[in-house]
Amino acid sequence: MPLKTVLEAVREALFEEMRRDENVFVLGEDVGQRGGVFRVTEGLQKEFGEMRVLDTPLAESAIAGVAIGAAVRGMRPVAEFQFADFIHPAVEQIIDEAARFRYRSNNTFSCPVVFRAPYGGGVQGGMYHSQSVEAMFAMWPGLKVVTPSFPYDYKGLLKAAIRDNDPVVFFEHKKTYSLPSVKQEIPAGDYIVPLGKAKVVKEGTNLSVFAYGMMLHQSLQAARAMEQEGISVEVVDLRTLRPLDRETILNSVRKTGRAMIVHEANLFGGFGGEIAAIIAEEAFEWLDAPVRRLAGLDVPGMPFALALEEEFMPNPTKIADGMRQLAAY
Amino acid sequence: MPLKTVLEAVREALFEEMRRDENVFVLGEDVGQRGGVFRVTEGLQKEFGEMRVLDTPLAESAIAGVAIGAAVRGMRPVAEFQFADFIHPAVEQIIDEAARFRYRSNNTFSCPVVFRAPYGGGVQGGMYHSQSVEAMFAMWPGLKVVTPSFPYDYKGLLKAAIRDNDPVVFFEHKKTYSLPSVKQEIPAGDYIVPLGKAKVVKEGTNLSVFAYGMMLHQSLQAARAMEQEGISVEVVDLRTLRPLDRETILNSVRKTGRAMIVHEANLFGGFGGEIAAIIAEEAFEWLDAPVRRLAGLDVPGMPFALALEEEFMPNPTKIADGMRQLAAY
Amino acid sequence: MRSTNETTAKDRKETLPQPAAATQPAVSKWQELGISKNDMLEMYYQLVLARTLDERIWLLNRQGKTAFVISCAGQEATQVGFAKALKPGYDVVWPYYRSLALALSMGMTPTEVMLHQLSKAEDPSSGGRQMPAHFGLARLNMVSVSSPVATQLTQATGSGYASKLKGDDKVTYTFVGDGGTSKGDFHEALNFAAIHSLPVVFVVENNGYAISVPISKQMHIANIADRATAYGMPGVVVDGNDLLEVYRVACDATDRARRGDGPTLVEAKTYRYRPHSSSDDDRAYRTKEEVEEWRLKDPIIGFERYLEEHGLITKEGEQAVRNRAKQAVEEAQRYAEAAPNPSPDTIMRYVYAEEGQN
Amino acid sequence: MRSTNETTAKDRKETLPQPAAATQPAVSKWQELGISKNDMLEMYYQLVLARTLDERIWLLNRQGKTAFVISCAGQEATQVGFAKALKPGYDVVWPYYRSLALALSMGMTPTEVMLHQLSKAEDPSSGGRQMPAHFGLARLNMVSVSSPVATQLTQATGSGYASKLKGDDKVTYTFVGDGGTSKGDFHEALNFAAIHSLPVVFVVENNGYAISVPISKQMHIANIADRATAYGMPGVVVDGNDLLEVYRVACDATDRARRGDGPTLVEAKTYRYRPHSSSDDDRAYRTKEEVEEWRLKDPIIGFERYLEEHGLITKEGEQAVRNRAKQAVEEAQRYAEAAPNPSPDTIMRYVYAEEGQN
Ligand SMILES: Cc1ncc(C[n+]2csc(CCOP(=O)(O)OP(=O)(O)O)c2C)c(N)n1
Ligand SMILES: Cc1ncc(C[n+]2csc(CCOP(=O)(O)OP(=O)(O)O)c2C)c(N)n1
Ligand SMILES: [Mg+2]
Ligand SMILES: [Mg+2]
Repeated sequence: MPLKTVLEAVREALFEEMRRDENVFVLGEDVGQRGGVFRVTEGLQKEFGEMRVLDTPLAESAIAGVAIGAAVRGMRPVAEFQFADFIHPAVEQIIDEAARFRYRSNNTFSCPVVFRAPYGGGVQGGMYHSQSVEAMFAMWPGLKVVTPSFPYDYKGLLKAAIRDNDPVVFFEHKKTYSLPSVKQEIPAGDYIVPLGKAKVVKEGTNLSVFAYGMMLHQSLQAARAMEQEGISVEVVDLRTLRPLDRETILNSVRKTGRAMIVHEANLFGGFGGEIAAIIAEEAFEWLDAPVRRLAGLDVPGMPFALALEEEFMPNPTKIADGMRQLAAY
Repeated sequence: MPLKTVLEAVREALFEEMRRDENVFVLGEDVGQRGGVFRVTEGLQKEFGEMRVLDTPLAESAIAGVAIGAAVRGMRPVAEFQFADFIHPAVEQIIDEAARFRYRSNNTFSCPVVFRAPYGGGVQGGMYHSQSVEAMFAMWPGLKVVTPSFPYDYKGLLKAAIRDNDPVVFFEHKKTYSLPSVKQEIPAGDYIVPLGKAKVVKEGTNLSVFAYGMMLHQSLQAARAMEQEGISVEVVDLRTLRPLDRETILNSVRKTGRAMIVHEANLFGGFGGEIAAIIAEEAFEWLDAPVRRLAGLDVPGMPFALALEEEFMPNPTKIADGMRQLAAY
Repeated sequence: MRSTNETTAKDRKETLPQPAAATQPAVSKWQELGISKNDMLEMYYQLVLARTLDERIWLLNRQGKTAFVISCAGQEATQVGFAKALKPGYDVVWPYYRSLALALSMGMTPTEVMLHQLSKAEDPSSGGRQMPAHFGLARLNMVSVSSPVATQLTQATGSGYASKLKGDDKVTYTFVGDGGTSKGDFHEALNFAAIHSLPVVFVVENNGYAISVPISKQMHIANIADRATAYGMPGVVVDGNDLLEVYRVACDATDRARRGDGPTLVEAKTYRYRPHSSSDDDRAYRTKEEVEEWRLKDPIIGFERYLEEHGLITKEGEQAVRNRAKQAVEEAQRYAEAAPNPSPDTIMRYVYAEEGQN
Repeated sequence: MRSTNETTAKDRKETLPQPAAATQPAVSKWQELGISKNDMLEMYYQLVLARTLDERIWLLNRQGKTAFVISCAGQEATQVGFAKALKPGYDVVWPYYRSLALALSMGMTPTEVMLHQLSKAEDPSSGGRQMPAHFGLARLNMVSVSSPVATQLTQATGSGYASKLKGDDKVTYTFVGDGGTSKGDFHEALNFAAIHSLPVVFVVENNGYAISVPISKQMHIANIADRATAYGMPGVVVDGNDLLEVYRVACDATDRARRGDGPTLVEAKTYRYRPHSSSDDDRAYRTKEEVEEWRLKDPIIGFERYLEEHGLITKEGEQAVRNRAKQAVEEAQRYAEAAPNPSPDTIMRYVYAEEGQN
């Protein structure tokens, strides 16, 4: 099996799902002729035509609304927001409409739509091309929110998202799109990774780290380095933020007694708070140390200048420091 | 001093600030001739005219954008969203624009605007007139987020918000607007309650409760009832969610050893997670019991039918139960 | 209702004379439009039923039996006219909270409306979860209404796009108030629909106010329909109180959409008689005189007069229709009042699909 | 620059002949527009400077010295024409990321641009916090640019409203691409500005594409300016590559706004020569031939020819201007390259006002 990048995994899932089900279609800015600004949708329009791979006007609320309307009619739209930063104009459609169709109609209407959005920084994207906005969506019942880390999961989870009967916000960390170190062997054919399941990607006994996206990879790197220092770190790839796999999280903390959460989004009000709160409430008796969060700095957007961007970001060194401190507590 | 309602306190702050500073102006749907759908702005247009009390078209993104543009020009706009539920179309303007002007321009531009929004339920407003969306804004650096509970604070904090040099989202719990039990004596003249300071509204020794808005009042009621059962509950009115007064929160928990957070917004991903995470991390050594969160149910909006609305909501009985359990832990 | 509509819609193209014929004095307008006498009377019944039901709901509100009312009184002709032009259960409708008369004439029963109004477990629109007037009925392809204004517009566009992808000839209709046209969604939806020539009919029920805000503070133009030129689609102004004119315009827009010629923007000028909702007091922003003036143009009285003048109904016939409506409303109320409230146990259901469901 | 502009703006009404006079052969257009020879040459310099600086920046990008470029090449005439019609530092400008030529001709120095492009601590637009081309300069009332498209439009409307509240006669200008006109903000901003007759000039730089999406997939109309009728304001199409025409239109819109007659929508038809940005590859969506065709209409060459034909410049004069621009760019680069990067210590500053600050 050839090694594939995250980007190839996402693209493969789209190709396969569009072939499998003619109700699946893709829409967004520049997704057609251009193949997406990241080239994720490259080749799709050639195979499936302009109707099923639709270049939209620059209008995010319409991208969401049109996708929702088509989903209510039984289609399976996959709407792309060019950057997660630009999903904001569609917030009303996503949280008031997509997330509520089933509940508000007492199960007589549903809205099986996927919203894809490249997120995250470390690519000198500056204040408006680096945002991690997962917490803003994970807080809404009715939505599912997916943040894979590995190519295998990107493909399997995107397929699951497209087949899911409820709306899914699918975040793709743009820095990992083509990162060679993140490549993985993935099967060419059909497989599903179920939504809502976290995965222990490295077992350990001294402390547990919970992460997703780029930070999962950096945590893993730090965790491996810790081995040499005799600190055994368990790393859990959350994969889905909503529904959150509480069981896997709590099992891990109950085993190690120490928990650390890493994300790139800024700390205060970020998704880490929810995980920390769950652990603090439900694994209280097992905790040997305070639950620690490591996250992006609390500034209004990741700055552009390299020196500032680096300062903003968690990284393997900062994560390793955190691990040491936590293990030593 | 006469007893005043929350609504009267907000209105009084607006009158006084508009008299004090001619740069202050009010805009929103129905705020002028109609005096607001809740009558908060009643009488303003008569005194200050149509220009300074402006009925806008139904266009929330424009309400925010126009306010921001005027603020950048040195005005002090107070923009009203008719219901917090309808702030969503303005999310891009509020978090990408207002919150970032100062930071992105390295302090050469600023955006002193206040966004007011009535939030919360228990008024049979149904799925779209009951939302508590504070977590969605409290997570963004650059914004300040205020959620008062008492008339005195509503007036003093709104004045502070208007005079603040940065953007403030000011949430008003609509159920408390005219609630007789929430009336308070407040001075007619000028005073300020500083942003960013929580307040211990009832001292206690067995456990600490953190809340705001309607839930603060219900927590207080439950806390008083607990006295008869010999449980001494400290109640902290958070007042401002961002910047959050960590000191007051941590002091209280370090004293009581037990913490409970109550909010009306749904639990998962709600603001309670942030408070719980802070306590779990920084008061770990002092905790005698898990940090407990009590919140609205995780459904996509508060249902309309009374029986369902009641089921959704925390209330003094449920809060009292929580207190008992926590005290007994 | 449904079969009548379908026949009409099918036969329309053949039976409808060309516009020029409209000046021929020998044929009355209703005949010219290809409406049967029965259908004329049925439309009259729908107007009366909507008004009767609406009034009863206000009464229930005053009696404390229902917490919230928002009403279509004054706007019935626009809604009944469009309902007659579309095929309920085949075409797709994205209504709004003032679409009571539309819902009824599409085939929602008064009992279904009452169950919704009283937030009963059996409420087919929302199981008591939504505010009253947030209609939705799957069997009619009438999509669940939400409260945020104008969100339905891009969704209707998406429905039109779905039809194009599926290759069906369904027409999608969506309804919005004048206020809703100020929101960005209006722009984004119409633009998108025009680009792809989608089979969508956008209907603006211009009742002169967005709650208290009059048109003059909402826009600097005389006709909302003129905005159609900004998208490259036809825009039509119609007297929303003139049922037959509405029907004519609705048929034209429908035909255009069904033929694949693309979307139309229709502006129906009308008025609401009631305050914005039971929470509103309209005396703060409009005069009694203004309301009275519009009351003189009541679409129901206008249609009654037309029926009389054309010998289609007698005074006794009218009374019979009113009685029929009253009886339907009373039965609906009786049934709905006796129906059980939603059980608190159900609150967590349907956040997501249950095992094995769509 | 500033004082020149102010004089022109003040004198314009008196010196400008009425449209009919435009056909008089005796007076050339530049004289008719009341532009001095010096100003003609200064505008030429600004065109050349913008292009020279832009080209240098692309070079720096290829050399790995700057991570991101987004350029105004091809659109300079539109921007220089508007800059000439407004009063920098008095009027208020909400630009966008393609506004390099505008910024320069308003008075931003090449060094300030370079400091921004290289994300240095001294970068006056953002202190290195924003991507390049996110201009902003307080002393010029040129407001900080963000990346989300079209958010500036309602803000400019708010600025116009501020002027009305303050009773000043400042005009607010805002610039946006064709792509940005599809977003709801466009609709909401223009509608609001029209209702209140605000002194705002909305300028659309229509370069035919929103990244890869051509106009035909963005809208179903021929001219974006036609959208003005949907709001009740004048809409003007202008050849964006014709500096003098742009200036004429900009003056008209400015006068109208300054007089209190309200907003104008101007659509300048133009083209970008470069890919959307340094991250783009335009060969995926447009042909070399198309780019070449537009290269023939290069606004700088066009203006050069005009200057020559009217005896305002010689070939040597042109070379001197080019040299001057090159020198300015080189100095700017030298200074900026040597300037320090932002210190990581500063990252937490200015999230909120610091003690005692505004
Ligand atoms: C996005 C949004 N903003 C505000 C509101 C509050 N609101 C409900 S109806 C309404 C006025 C709507 O007026 P119009 O569109 O003319 O419809 P009408 O009620 O007159 O039929 C307003 C402001 C809302 N429901 N949604
Ligand atoms: C709200 C939003 N959506 C998407 C983007 C990504 N994006 C940046 S520029 C652009 C195209 C803009 O085209 P246009 O408005 O025509 O301006 P041009 O670049 O052609 O001058 C897009 C889609 C963005 N910055 N903001
Ligand atoms: Mg209206
Ligand atoms: Mg463009």
